[in-house]
Amino acid sequence: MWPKPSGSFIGGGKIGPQSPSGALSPAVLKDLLSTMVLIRRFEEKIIEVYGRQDMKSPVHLCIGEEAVAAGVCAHLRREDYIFTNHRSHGHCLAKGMDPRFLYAEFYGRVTGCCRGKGGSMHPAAPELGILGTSAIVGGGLALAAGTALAAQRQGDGRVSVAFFGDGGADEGTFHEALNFASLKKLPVVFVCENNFYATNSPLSARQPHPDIYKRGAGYDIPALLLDGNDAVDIYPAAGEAVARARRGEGPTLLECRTYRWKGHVGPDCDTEKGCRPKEELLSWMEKCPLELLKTRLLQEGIIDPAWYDDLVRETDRELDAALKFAQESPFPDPAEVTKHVYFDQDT
Amino acid sequence: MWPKPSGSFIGGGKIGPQSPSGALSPAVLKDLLSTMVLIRRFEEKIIEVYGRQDMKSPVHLCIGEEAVAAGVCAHLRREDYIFTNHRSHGHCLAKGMDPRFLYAEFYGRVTGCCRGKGGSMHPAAPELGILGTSAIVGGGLALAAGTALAAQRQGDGRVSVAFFGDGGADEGTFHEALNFASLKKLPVVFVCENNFYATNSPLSARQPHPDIYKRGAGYDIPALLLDGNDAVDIYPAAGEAVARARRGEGPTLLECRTYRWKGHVGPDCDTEKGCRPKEELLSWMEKCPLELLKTRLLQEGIIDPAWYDDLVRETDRELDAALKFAQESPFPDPAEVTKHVYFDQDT
Amino acid sequence: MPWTKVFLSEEDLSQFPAQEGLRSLTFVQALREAQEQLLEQDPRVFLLGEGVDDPGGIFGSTLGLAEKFGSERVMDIPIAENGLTGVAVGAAVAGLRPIFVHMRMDFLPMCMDQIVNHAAKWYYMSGGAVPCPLVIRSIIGRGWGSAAQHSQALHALFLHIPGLKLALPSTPYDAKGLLMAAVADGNPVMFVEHRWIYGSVGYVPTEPYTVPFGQGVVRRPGRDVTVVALSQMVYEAMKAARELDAEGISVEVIDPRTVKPLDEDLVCTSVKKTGRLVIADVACKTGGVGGEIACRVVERDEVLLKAPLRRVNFADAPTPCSPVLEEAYYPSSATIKETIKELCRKS
Amino acid sequence: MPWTKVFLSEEDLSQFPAQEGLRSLTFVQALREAQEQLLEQDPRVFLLGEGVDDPGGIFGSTLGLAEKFGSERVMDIPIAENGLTGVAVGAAVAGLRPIFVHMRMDFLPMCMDQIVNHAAKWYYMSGGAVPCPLVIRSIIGRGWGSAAQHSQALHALFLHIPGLKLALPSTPYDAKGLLMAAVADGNPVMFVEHRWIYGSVGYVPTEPYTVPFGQGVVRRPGRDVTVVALSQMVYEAMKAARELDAEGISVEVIDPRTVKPLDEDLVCTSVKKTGRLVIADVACKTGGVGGEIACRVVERDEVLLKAPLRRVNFADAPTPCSPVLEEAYYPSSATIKETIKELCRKS
Ligand SMILES: Cc1ncc(C[n+]2csc(CCOP(=O)(O)OP(=O)(O)O)c2C)c(N)n1
Ligand SMILES: Cc1ncc(C[n+]2csc(CCOP(=O)(O)OP(=O)(O)O)c2C)c(N)n1
Ligand SMILES: [Mg+2]
Ligand SMILES: [Mg+2]
Repeated sequence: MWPKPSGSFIGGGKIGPQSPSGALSPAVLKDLLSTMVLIRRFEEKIIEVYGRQDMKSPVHLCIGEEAVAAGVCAHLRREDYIFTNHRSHGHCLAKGMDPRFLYAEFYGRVTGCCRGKGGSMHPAAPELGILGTSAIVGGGLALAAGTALAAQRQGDGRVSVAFFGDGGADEGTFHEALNFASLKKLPVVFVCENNFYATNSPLSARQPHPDIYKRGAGYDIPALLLDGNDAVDIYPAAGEAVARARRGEGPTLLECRTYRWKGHVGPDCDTEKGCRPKEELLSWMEKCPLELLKTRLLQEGIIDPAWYDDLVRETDRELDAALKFAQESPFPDPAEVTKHVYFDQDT
Repeated sequence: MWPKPSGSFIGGGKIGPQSPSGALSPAVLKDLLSTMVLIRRFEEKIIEVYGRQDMKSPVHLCIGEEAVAAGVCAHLRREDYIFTNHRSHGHCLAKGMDPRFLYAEFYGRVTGCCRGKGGSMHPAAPELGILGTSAIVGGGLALAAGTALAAQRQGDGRVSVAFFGDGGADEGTFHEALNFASLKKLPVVFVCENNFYATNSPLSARQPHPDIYKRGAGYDIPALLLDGNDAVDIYPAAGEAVARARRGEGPTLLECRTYRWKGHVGPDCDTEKGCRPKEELLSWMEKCPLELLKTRLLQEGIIDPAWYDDLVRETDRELDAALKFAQESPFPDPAEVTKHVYFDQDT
Repeated sequence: MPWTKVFLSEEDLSQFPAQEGLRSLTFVQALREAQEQLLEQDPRVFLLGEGVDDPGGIFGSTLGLAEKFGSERVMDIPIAENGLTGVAVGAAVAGLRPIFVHMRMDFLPMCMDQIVNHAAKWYYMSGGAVPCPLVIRSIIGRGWGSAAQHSQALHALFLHIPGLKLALPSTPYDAKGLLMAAVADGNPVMFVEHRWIYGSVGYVPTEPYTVPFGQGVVRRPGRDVTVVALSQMVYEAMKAARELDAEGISVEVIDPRTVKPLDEDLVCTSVKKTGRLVIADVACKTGGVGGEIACRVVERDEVLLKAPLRRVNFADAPTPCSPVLEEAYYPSSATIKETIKELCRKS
Repeated sequence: MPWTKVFLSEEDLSQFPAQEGLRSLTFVQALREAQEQLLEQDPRVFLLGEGVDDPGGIFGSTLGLAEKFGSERVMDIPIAENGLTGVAVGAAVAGLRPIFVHMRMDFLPMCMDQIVNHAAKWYYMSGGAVPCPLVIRSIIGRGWGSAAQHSQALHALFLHIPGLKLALPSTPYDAKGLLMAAVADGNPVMFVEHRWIYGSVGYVPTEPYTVPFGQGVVRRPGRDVTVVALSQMVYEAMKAARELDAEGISVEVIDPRTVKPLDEDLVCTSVKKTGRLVIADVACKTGGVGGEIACRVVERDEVLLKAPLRRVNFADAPTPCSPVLEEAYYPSSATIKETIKELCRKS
């Protein structure tokens, strides 16, 4: 493997220097932590129930990567667009999705965000700018360029964000989307969650070097390398990237180095299966994004342990209610299997 | 449009400095000129006959771009692989193809290099390492990586060259092929003939900047910007690129800036049709690659006018004979239309 | 109704009793007018494609539109079919109405991922939350020796993909009406145009109008044989029918206009009357759309076919270049005529 | 012949009179053994695909091969399907024998360009000069709620492309024999495997052997109805047939094994006997391979069908996630049984 990701700040173009953590307001820091706790607990509850084999949707957990979704989405307006991928939970929650409609979707219920048709890989919430989700690797980059084009045309000031993995950067659509976005100066932010693996395939087996952000220069796209486990590293950089987009200055590429704790898919850890070296996982777990931020806020006196306990308790209460809602929701009518194949004006 | 291409030597990686023109032996310089004259006259004869409407294959002429094919192929062995594209004539001739089999192919005769099945866009001459030709933009880059992989496996020391246009660099396969070639350190040279247009679409309408070679850095691929009209600029750089490949040091990207004199397809000039500014064409015609080299060799006393006249006369004699051969060759049996759809062991 | 009439020639048209206020246009003029009116009446509509703004104007079908509506709404694009289709999908799900233009259907395999995995499934995956109103125009029909990669008709591939609609207009009236219907439809529509009939003439209303999907037309009533003909084959079938009249064979020519949805009843009613079915398509036979049309007939409880089925198609081979082989490759009115006579001799 | 027998269960197998030296393997073991022997006996053969070397070993089908033959001959690749297919095509035309493995057929739309425009046409375009011996394994059949982008069967798309062959093995014996035949064939072969029958058992010879393309098998003789079943549907058809025996309906089950080439005579001979035809495929109905099989029957001069045709397929919709909708989406032995009974009631 390559040297551990550094938060060092090398870009393919100019972009305002990163704010020091101190520059973030307590409110912002607390929101970031709350979002990350929501994502973490949301997925831990999936792990709890998954063994019952009644949540019949493949789940790609993002535990260990929560800081990216939180740090980026914190800057987005309700109407801004995001395209997530197969590993969708964190991005959807950070964008404001109601956990009830996600859980219900994973349970295949008609109350789910896609009426049970999409499952965990294809969440949609148009009212939140989540127009749907592609689980085709790299699929979302071009789609985000497309919504950005629409926003540019309509002058509605919306920003589009594409979340994709290091695997997504393997695909030709990465090249085609970045080239077009730069050509048209589209209001889009490309957020690469580089967790060094695509399923069990290490980045070193797929790309000649680990520095995905370096590809930005070829397109005249400012690119940043960020510590994907440190929300305080991500937040200001993402803020500037989103601001650039809103100012009409074009796309930005953010490479966030992070690591997935669970297997590619499902609730289990995969190091036993020999998919990844155990030490590698452990070394990354030491820099848990939640712990990192929580400790910092405790040290800086922005929160106290009680606040955090309340946060977790509140979050759990909400999530338990959401799970209950999902589990008690009805399944779709089997006849719906052939519904929604074609959009019909008249209905 | 962007500033005129300069031969300046900026690379995405290290590669030995370009030899001064003087460093090229008279023999080499004469060979380069002969190849370029062959290509030029080969296509000028197509223009002469095309009006008769019996050469029923679309022809993409490379007049004005001859230096690239000549400068690169001069370094290739008979068994080295090249993948050309829809604009194939120059590359095939420079690699050593017999004009008879090209003309015959364009005339749809059974004596053609593809028995009349391929036409001008799909020439093949396996014995010369031309395993076939794709006219799908960007198609050849991945194929060249594939033959390079085969050569690497078989340890036969063969080098593969992919010729593609600035339009080819638009395609995702550019990204996928360069990434893979660098990852595996494949013996391949990517030669981009940047003539600033894809059909009638200017590069400025397709890419954010004209510096295609700058994309190399993102893949750790040494990349060079070359004056595509100056064989003396191309030859040593191509030599080093081919040598690197043969030494097992991996791929090189060469961006050769040049210009096509004729329309995208067919024998006519397209400036009247308003496809490109006339002045632009004229300014490029002033730096005609043939004139450039011819004048230099005359000035340096390497050739005299008589030598050049003989060269042209000899070339014309060969090409006229080739045309005659093609025109007098039989058409394939109509029954061949369903032949060669499937390879059959037993035949 | 003049609208449903097929005119085989200018004279043919002039012989038709001219009616008040009936205007005749060519197929390509009708396409151009449809797009012009769509661009005028709906700000969400825009065209994108390689060369949509160039002097040729996609064989004339977009001529002058860039000048009139600007390069934003008639947008030339990089040669990156999959990525740009993704951009179009993104724009469509964000509320725009893109019309993607491909000069050749051969380039659609480049963007199958975005068409098949994204556009076609978007509305369904999102549980009916987000439609994808994308129209993809693609042109079929060879030029001079276009050969294997520049002359394919691949509409059968899209017939198999749920979520896509498929239109193949044959007359100027349908070209305009179906294209306007396609854009209004709200689903991804594959709109397939045959170059050889771009010059065909017919009555076309000046005002905007739509031709409903799923309604075929009896182009010519007959008693003995039903010919279901698509696109350019409608003209070949009409010629054959006209000639066979003299020989006392009465041919009914049916033009489904859209293959998905398919006007199954129209076909079955005709076959019930004639007992004989010939399906003439502008593509290769094996695995083509003829198979589906045939199934709809033989799946009827009532036995309709009293004679063996016949399909008239291209040879099951890639397209050859040589004129001699092209001649053998493409079917014509003569092929249809022979097929019909052979059928009638049989039963 | 034990080779042609389908075993519905382990007991089923044990009940079969064991013969000397007959060894039973599962479908996936047979695939693995075929590849192991191919890699052993032919240095030109190599495997490439996303995750071919990972602990899961493509559902077990490549397990341990990377360890045994090294990462060069069992090569993990970047997630760049089109580019890597191009690499495989390049390697194939240069003389290697690549086997490209896709964990899901849904990813083939990514590489349609290289399959359809390159691999399929290469031999033809080159006038028979250069064959393209490429085998593409792709796996169909959903896992848990895999939904629209991870459960498609798209073999019908490839049936329509001249130059491609198409195999869908149903038994362990055929899995090994057809795969070895595919690699020996010398043409591009689409090899489609259904996950749900990976565990099916049957006799498989230890030594290498091939099963000829274009030879179907009567899996079960019958008088009343012919069921042409593909891949996993063979098992469903056998179950249905077994049950219908009790009800006095005699079903003949035919497994074509390869759809291109298709054993037309076997199908027609059977239908001539039974007069009834049901085609059971593992894909959507409209535009599927059933249409072609049906045409081959109704194109016969002699009228073979005495009852309406029936097709058993997935619903004509993208794949839903919810278990309730999946249940409604996929056909089973019950569907086939009902279809057959309905047919027999009719005529
Ligand atoms: C085009 C395509 N190829 C393969 C797959 C199978 N697949 C699903 S996720 C995945 C790995 C993606 O890795 P990455 O983009 O790094 O995201 P991560 O899972 O690491 O978050 C693969 C190969 C797919 N969904 N789409
Ligand atoms: C995938 C694909 N898209 C479009 C085309 C149509 N086409 C043929 S040549 C060409 C322009 C290619 O431009 P470039 O690569 O710069 O080569 P040049 O013609 O300038 O030498 C295009 C768009 C094609 N052949 N393949
Ligand atoms: Mg990853
Ligand atoms: Mg060019």
